[in-house]
Amino acid sequence: MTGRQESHDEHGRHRTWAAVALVAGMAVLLLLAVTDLPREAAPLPTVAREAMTSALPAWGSTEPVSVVVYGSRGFDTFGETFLLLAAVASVLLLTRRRERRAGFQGEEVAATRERSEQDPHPTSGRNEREARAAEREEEREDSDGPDASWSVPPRLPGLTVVVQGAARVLAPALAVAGLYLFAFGSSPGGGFPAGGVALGVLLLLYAAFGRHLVRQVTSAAGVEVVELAGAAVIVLIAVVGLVAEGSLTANWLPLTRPGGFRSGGILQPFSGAELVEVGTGLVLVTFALLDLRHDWADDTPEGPGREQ
Amino acid sequence: MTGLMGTAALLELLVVGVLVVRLAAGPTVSDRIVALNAISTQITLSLVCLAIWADRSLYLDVGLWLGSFSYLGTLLWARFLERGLL
Amino acid sequence: MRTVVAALLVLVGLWFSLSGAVGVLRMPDVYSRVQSGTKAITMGALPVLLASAVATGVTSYNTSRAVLIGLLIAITNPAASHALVRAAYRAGIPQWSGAVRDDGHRHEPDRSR
Amino acid sequence: MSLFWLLDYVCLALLLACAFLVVVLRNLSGAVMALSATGGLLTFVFVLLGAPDDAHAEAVVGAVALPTLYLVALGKIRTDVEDAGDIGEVDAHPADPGSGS
Amino acid sequence: MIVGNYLAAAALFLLGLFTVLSRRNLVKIVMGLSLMESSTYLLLISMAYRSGSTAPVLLSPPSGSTEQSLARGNVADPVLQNFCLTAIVIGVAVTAVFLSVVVRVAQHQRSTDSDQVRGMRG
Repeated sequence: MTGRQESHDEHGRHRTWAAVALVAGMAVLLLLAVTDLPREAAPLPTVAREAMTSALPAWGSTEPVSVVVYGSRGFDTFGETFLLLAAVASVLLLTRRRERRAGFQGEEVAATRERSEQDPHPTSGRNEREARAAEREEEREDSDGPDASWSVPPRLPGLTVVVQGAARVLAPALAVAGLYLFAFGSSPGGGFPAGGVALGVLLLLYAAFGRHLVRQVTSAAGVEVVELAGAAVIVLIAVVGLVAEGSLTANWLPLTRPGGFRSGGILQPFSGAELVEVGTGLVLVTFALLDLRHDWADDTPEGPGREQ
Repeated sequence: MTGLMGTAALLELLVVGVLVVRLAAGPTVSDRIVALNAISTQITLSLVCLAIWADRSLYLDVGLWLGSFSYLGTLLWARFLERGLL
Repeated sequence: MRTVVAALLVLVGLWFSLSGAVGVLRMPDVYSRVQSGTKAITMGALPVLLASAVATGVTSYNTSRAVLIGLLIAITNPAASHALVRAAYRAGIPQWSGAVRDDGHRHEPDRSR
Repeated sequence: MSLFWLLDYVCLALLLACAFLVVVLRNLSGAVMALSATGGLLTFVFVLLGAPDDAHAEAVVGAVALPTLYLVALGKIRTDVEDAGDIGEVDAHPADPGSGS
Repeated sequence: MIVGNYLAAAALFLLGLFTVLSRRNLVKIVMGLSLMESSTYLLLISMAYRSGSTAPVLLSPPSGSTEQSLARGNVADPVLQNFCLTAIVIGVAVTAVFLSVVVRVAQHQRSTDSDQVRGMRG
């Protein structure tokens, strides 16, 4: 054991030296590149100047960053949203549970068809159906129940009453403040941080009260539908802009007095869709990782992490 | 007045320097969590002072978020510490 | 006048913050470090927030935010420290060798809650 | 040097110190905490340089999202890796004799 | 003076690169990637700064200026800040993908040591 450790250390030292050499080379490159960047005395680029001066008259919003994110560079944000969607899809794919492939796929359907061909008028259907329902229920509880894994300390539903009290005060306040962050796009904020706040509220409830409280809200099947609905709203906004104004992410909503909820035209609905997208994406990713189980049982036939 | 608040922001940041030593040295995870929580509080305070120094009340909102999220972070850490997984 | 009051409040807050940080650095074990990490740091926060309210006038936008931040810190810091100490005790982190009492075991039946 | 740059450089120094901790701490939980502290200090730099939007996003990410993801991953890994010397609650090389568990 | 920020961003990037290259623990490698992401954010925001500028938000302007004067005045670059916002969100998503890969690798190989994982290849 120690010999192996030493050889590893030897190897590690080589690796460190190689890393130092590479990092030193990179440092020289970066030093040359970084000292050549524009400094703080340079004038603002034309694009930035244009974004600053057109935010108030053309978009009716007092927040140029939101104008750039959802307005002038809306198409980029659109693409970035779908990058997020792709990341969420890959995490869900990586963390999915093993499908039950014990039998032949579609066995049940075929059996039912065959049975109905042989016996078109089943009489003992009721009992059998109840039994099957009970079995399914049991199966579901089995797979969804508390983690009966080894080496895991006993799971309590939540933390203590003090923490729960503080969470009761804080969770609604955080939720309202998150909505404010999205709704008043005239102040810094918008869909991205508000989506993060949505994750924060759910995590606060999860940490203080336990999984059962948020199980309904964070089930992948439901949240995915909401996420795709958010993506659909973004596409809809863009397509309506294309049809009505002739370009994607053109403003087709009436402008109102800046500073209010409806100021900024399409910025607000776009921001709301981003909120849904980012919030559900982060929630899906986090809770998918949280629900991830062991399911490659093949390489440890009698290992304790084996499922079923 | 404004110089006062800027100096206060700087001094609060210097307090963070003391806490980073505990973050580096803390023999157990709990020590580090204590240091991390205190660091978040100090940065929040520093942001409050900075907002007044820079004369933008918008910056106060960031301090508000940082303060509330530091609680959430500590809670998650405590949960992790208590049961070995989140 | 206002500047002097704000300066004094900031000084008080900084003193408490610094002593809290030094306490976190120098105390012998986790449980005592939490003491200074909660009480002194919270006490260091409140005067500075008060100073920020005083500096810009009590009716300004800053005051409402400062009050909000103060309330938040006053509620959450103790709760967080409570959760932390409980978790540390359960995780079996030992007390300082000079500690004279350990009342925690009396509450151990709570574990089955 | 004006107060602004003093604030900036002090914060950057702390940021680099925390980033260095991320690299050198053997205890993975400690490294995650240093990463979280890096996020907080980065939030301060963002506000200082006049980017409150990014500061909002970074505050959420640095204080909640990243630690959560890392903690979940550490919790999952801990039950699987046998030589998990540096995932545990105490440093692999106990420096303080009063802290071994 | 802002060049100090650029140098700090470069140093942060190099620290992340060093972690990725020299550490064997896969979780540490992901942390190095997070540090490199952070350095990108820092560089973008530093490049957005102009001397004496304030935030490019027209709400509640500093005393002595109006919304219009602020729009033409000395502000930080909003376009680069927007890039940074995008980068932050993508960074979290990418970190989540990396971490789920690492957890799967750890479950499969019973190790997070990159040497051992590579040794068991094929």
